[in-house]
Amino acid sequence: MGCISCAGFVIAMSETDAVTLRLKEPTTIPIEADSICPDLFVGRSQAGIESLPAFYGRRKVTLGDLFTVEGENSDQVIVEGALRYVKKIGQRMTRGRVVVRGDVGLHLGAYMRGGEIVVEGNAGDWAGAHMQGGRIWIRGNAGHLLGAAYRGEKRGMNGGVIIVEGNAGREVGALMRRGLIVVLGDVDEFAGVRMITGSIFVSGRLGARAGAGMKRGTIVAFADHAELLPTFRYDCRFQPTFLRCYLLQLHAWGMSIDDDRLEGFYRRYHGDLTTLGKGEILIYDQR
Amino acid sequence: MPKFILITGRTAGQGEALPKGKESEDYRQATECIEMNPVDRERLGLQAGQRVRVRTAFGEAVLVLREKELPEGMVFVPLGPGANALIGAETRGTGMPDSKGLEVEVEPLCG
Amino acid sequence: MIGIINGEVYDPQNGVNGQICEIWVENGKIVPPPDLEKRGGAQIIDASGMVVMPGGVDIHSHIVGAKVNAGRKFRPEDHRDHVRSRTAYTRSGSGYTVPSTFLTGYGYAELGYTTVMEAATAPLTARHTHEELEDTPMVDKGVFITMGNNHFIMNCIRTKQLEKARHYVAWLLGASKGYAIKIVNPGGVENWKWGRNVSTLDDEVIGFGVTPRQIITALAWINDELGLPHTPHIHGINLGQPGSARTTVETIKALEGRRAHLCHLQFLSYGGEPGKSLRSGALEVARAVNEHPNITVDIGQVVFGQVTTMTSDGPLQYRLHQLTGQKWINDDVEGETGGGIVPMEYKRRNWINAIQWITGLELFLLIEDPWRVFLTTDHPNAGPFFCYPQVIKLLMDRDYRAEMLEKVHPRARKRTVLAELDREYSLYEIAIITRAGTARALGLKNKGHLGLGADADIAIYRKMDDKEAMFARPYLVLKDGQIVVRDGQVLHEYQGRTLYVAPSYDPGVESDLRTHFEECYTVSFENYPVAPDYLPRSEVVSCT
Amino acid sequence: MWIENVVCPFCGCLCDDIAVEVEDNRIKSVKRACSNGRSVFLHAPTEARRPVVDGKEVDWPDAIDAAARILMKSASPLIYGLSSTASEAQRKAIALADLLGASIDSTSSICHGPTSIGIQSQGEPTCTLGEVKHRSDLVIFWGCNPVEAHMRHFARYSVLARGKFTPQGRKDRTVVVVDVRPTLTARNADIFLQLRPGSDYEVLITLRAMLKGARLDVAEVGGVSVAQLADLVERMKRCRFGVVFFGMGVTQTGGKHWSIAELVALAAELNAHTRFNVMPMRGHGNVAGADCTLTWQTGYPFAVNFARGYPQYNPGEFTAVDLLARQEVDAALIIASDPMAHLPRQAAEHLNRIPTIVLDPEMNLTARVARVVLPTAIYGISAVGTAYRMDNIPLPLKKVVNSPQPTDEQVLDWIIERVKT
Repeated sequence: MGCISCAGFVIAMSETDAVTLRLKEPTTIPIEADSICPDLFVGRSQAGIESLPAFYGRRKVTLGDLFTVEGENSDQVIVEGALRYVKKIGQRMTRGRVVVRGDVGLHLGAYMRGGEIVVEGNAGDWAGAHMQGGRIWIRGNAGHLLGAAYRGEKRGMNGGVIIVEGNAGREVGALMRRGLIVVLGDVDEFAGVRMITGSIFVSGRLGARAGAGMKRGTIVAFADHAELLPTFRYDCRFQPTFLRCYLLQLHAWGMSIDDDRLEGFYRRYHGDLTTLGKGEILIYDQR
Repeated sequence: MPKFILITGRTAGQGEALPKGKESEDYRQATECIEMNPVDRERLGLQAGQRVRVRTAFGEAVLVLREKELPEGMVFVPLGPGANALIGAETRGTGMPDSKGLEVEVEPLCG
Repeated sequence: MIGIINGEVYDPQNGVNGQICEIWVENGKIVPPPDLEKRGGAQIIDASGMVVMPGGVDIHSHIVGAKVNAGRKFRPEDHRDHVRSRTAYTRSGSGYTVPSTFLTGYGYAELGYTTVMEAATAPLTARHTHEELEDTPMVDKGVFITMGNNHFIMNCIRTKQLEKARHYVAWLLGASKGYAIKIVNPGGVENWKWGRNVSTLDDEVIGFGVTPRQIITALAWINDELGLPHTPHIHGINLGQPGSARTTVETIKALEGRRAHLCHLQFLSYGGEPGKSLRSGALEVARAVNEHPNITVDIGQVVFGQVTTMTSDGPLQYRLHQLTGQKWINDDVEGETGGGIVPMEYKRRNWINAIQWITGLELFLLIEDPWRVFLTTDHPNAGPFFCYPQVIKLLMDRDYRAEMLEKVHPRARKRTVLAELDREYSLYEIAIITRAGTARALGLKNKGHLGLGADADIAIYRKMDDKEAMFARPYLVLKDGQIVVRDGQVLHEYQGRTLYVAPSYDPGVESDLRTHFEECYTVSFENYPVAPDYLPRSEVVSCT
Repeated sequence: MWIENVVCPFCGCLCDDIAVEVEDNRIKSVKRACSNGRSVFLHAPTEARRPVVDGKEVDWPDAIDAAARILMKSASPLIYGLSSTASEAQRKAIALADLLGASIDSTSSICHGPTSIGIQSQGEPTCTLGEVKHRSDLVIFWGCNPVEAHMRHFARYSVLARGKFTPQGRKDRTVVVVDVRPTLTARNADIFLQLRPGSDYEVLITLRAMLKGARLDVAEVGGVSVAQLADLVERMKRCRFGVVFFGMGVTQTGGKHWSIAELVALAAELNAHTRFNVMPMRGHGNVAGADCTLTWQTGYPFAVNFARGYPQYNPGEFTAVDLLARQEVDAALIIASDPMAHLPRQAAEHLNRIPTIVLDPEMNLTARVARVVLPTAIYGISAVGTAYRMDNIPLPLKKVVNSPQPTDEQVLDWIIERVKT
């Protein structure tokens, strides 16, 4: 199981201290803005932040070219505007907090090691890819490959917590090594594919092929039905005590998890039998 | 409205017509068609050679119905503009759209 | 005209050992010092405090072709964090152990290397190799052609038609625009196509009734008969197995005095018993090499870190896949050869990896004649080529070596003589094992030296105590007399030549070949040879 | 005049035994080619065509100038296609993408892109087609239909081919077809497993679990009984040399690259029992070459972006369908492909909104909407070049007739020169 106690502690953000970036012009040209990272904003003046590099399509520009910047020298960051085509916000961040007001583009918080990202809208694909620590909280929907590994890599997310209040796409937590992903809505197919260890909780519909090729780790479906691969076998029906700890923590973070789920019974399946078979899928059992 | 599973793919006719040009009559004939098994066809009251409207969540196309040995509940459309009107552009992080296995509706073309 | 003055020159081929002398260059060649009048117009490079050597010549590296490219394709994780941006003069690219072609060319030049030999290409895919070589700038290059599991050759050996095999080999080298005969696990790769291997020189190749010994001796004979500039380039049997040292010594004996080059010898110099504990067999192998002046070797020194193992030795790669659980590519090539690729990491604290590291260094230090032992990492099998400076430091600096030995797994240190080997390579010897010796072994008369008429491929290094730093960043590199690298950075792209051989053969063999192609191949005889237009710049190296 | 040993550039089989009869610079007849190949040779356009800019015929320098201007003005250009051109031109296209900082993708992304992703996670035990011809006694076609798409595959390489260790051809082999419908290929099978659409992944992972001896709780998977699957596993283990050819039936349905990874894992694990290989059935004549050239120049087989000055790779991000459907590109250069005919309409429509340049021998649907049309010669018919067969064997494409058109390689060179100045 992943450790959640160290993962997220919400620090109320004082907005007066924060650096606020507002995208000047909506665009569908992809913007790579990995320089929107709290680590880089600390110790920088407003002009210093404005001169950080970014890419507008193939053109090398500065953050100041694309965003109006207010504030300086802070690891508290607010990003506003039509950000669906802005990629890599918070990539490799280790500290501070990024609040995205609206939808955001691909690779949000990839390789992140600490701090927190809150997205008030939807996030694009690959959010939290190869994440190692910290917390990503997405109020809307997440895209595909949430907390996943990039193509060809042996392991993906290696720590931290991702919470999605809406739905998430395909291959959530692919090749996950450690950490926790909670999706309150539905997830598409291949959640936890080839996961090594770690935990994925899904409140809505758990898509097909969950846990395909998983070695160890835990996938929990709070809905009382899930379609499993033939390479998982039924073990027992039980009340997992560890789950209580997790759910209480989620409660503490302000998430509403039904009490039935806290106290209830789960059917346990183990797999994937093509590999170690030490992974488990728990499906809430209403009976 | 009964739903079918749509499979798209290459056919010999489509391959042979390709070099004749996308605007050739051969290419149009080879690609703007939909194959269905006789049981389904009769159930829908359709005739081979008839034009039908085919609809998915992503788009629709008007195609000529042909009879073919296929599992019940499955229709086949050769690769081409017709098939492309029916499949979506979402690739779910793979680059590859779901070109096979979509749900489709087939109805006779009125008028 | 360029004059390099005041430099400390190491030109072992011409016996120059650190003397301060002038090197003059014109029209891509080394020329005599000009008269005073002409000197005035020349560009003078003041190499005071610097070491001047011929450009490096790598005798064994996997840089291009189907296998290398498959390795690139299936390892995006190798490339993601290892990128090079385009400049106004150079191309971009990516890759660490399996870099893209442009990066490979730049990377070699930036170490002072000006000639590189691609160590294994199946003739059926030679066209691909040459396409990649065209996109591999900066260096001169050549290709070794795998023949140790070739159906036509094995059939000739069984039916005792060695003359026919000789004509075929000559035709094949010309058709594939190859430079040398490569033998990889003779017979073993063919047997792998039935899921088997060979483990002794006298095992039978299934379906062909020949043995590894016959294949090696026949090709060594053919090599001599054709007077090829290089020797047969042999990757023996039992590579990577405990006990391979014994097979290697047997292979040396089986050659009966014929010239041969044994490549990445480290992988073939393990003691112990098959299936049991591994230990270094360097003493035994080095002794045999020392006693056989007909043999040259390169080491394939292990460098700790990430690698991509890739060889034509299909069964070996399958075994590595099973041992490591890593992803695996296999690629069997009809009628000719096979191959496999497995990513790996050599770790200091892994005792087997540590023994491999020790074995290589022991061979370097125990083989006495530097003209017969060469520096390679069998790139990218034992380490990436850009780690050569690190290996040079290990050879030149015994304190550093001792320090590194302390860091490896203690179990590996137990049964090794490495700690007792005090030998330190001199700059003169380094010049031999990285350029003069390799050029001589390859039969490249215009390379590896700075005598009159040699190709003006020159590397100038700032003399430093830290030999790794010194060799990692040359002050200047000249290719064909043009300055192409300054301070370890490529200045502009330069297209080197492809070196190949075109030995004569009896055209009568072609009628047999037509039949052979109809029976054996899925491509026609006419579409098999690589036309000269695939080589934008080339040089035919003559046979003796 | 008959020209022998011509390589047919149509599909990934690259049959190199074609004979073409040429008279007065026209192809009169074709021998040994399949109906697709014959059609390619007989319908090759030979008439001279001028470039078109904004609907008007112009001279080449003006057309190159127009193309270069579009690309230089663009903030986010896409270069796409590449599968029906020679590797020489592919290399130039990549050089141009590098120079511009463009995205570059080939039609691989909508055929065997998932195969590349699967290989990147699992590897690929494979071989050349001659190995199949000489050794295979178990040939499995999974989600592919060579009888219609690779018509001479059976005869030259797989089912019927007689080889050194398979002297009786068809009699020496067991042929299995796995598909969702009874294709013409399935009619030639000894065993046909008809799957429920979209269940390839389940069937593959079940086969692998059974190979491992795992006990399963199910009686059927994907519409196939466990007994049938057990029989297939036994045949796979017992054969002497097995091969799975797979096609878009696997790459385009649910599991996509994970299905490929499962297939590869299955084949790899079978090597503990016998020899087993897999091979993707590549469609277009040189689509395999597009993977090869992109890989050696950039490190990645498709879906490459140079915006930051170095190659980045990510299918789903830099693949043509995604870039177009999300409207992330503002200019496109299409080389030897017809995305208006072959991409989902929602993606292709974007080509209508942005300035598009087409390099193609044919007047295709994309050329109809293009701002600049650059008509080129056809590799393998009116231009020499190199193409890679589905097993990555490189073959020389011949020029059998003369064409007044320049080659893709030449045109790309002109554009590069113009962009540089």
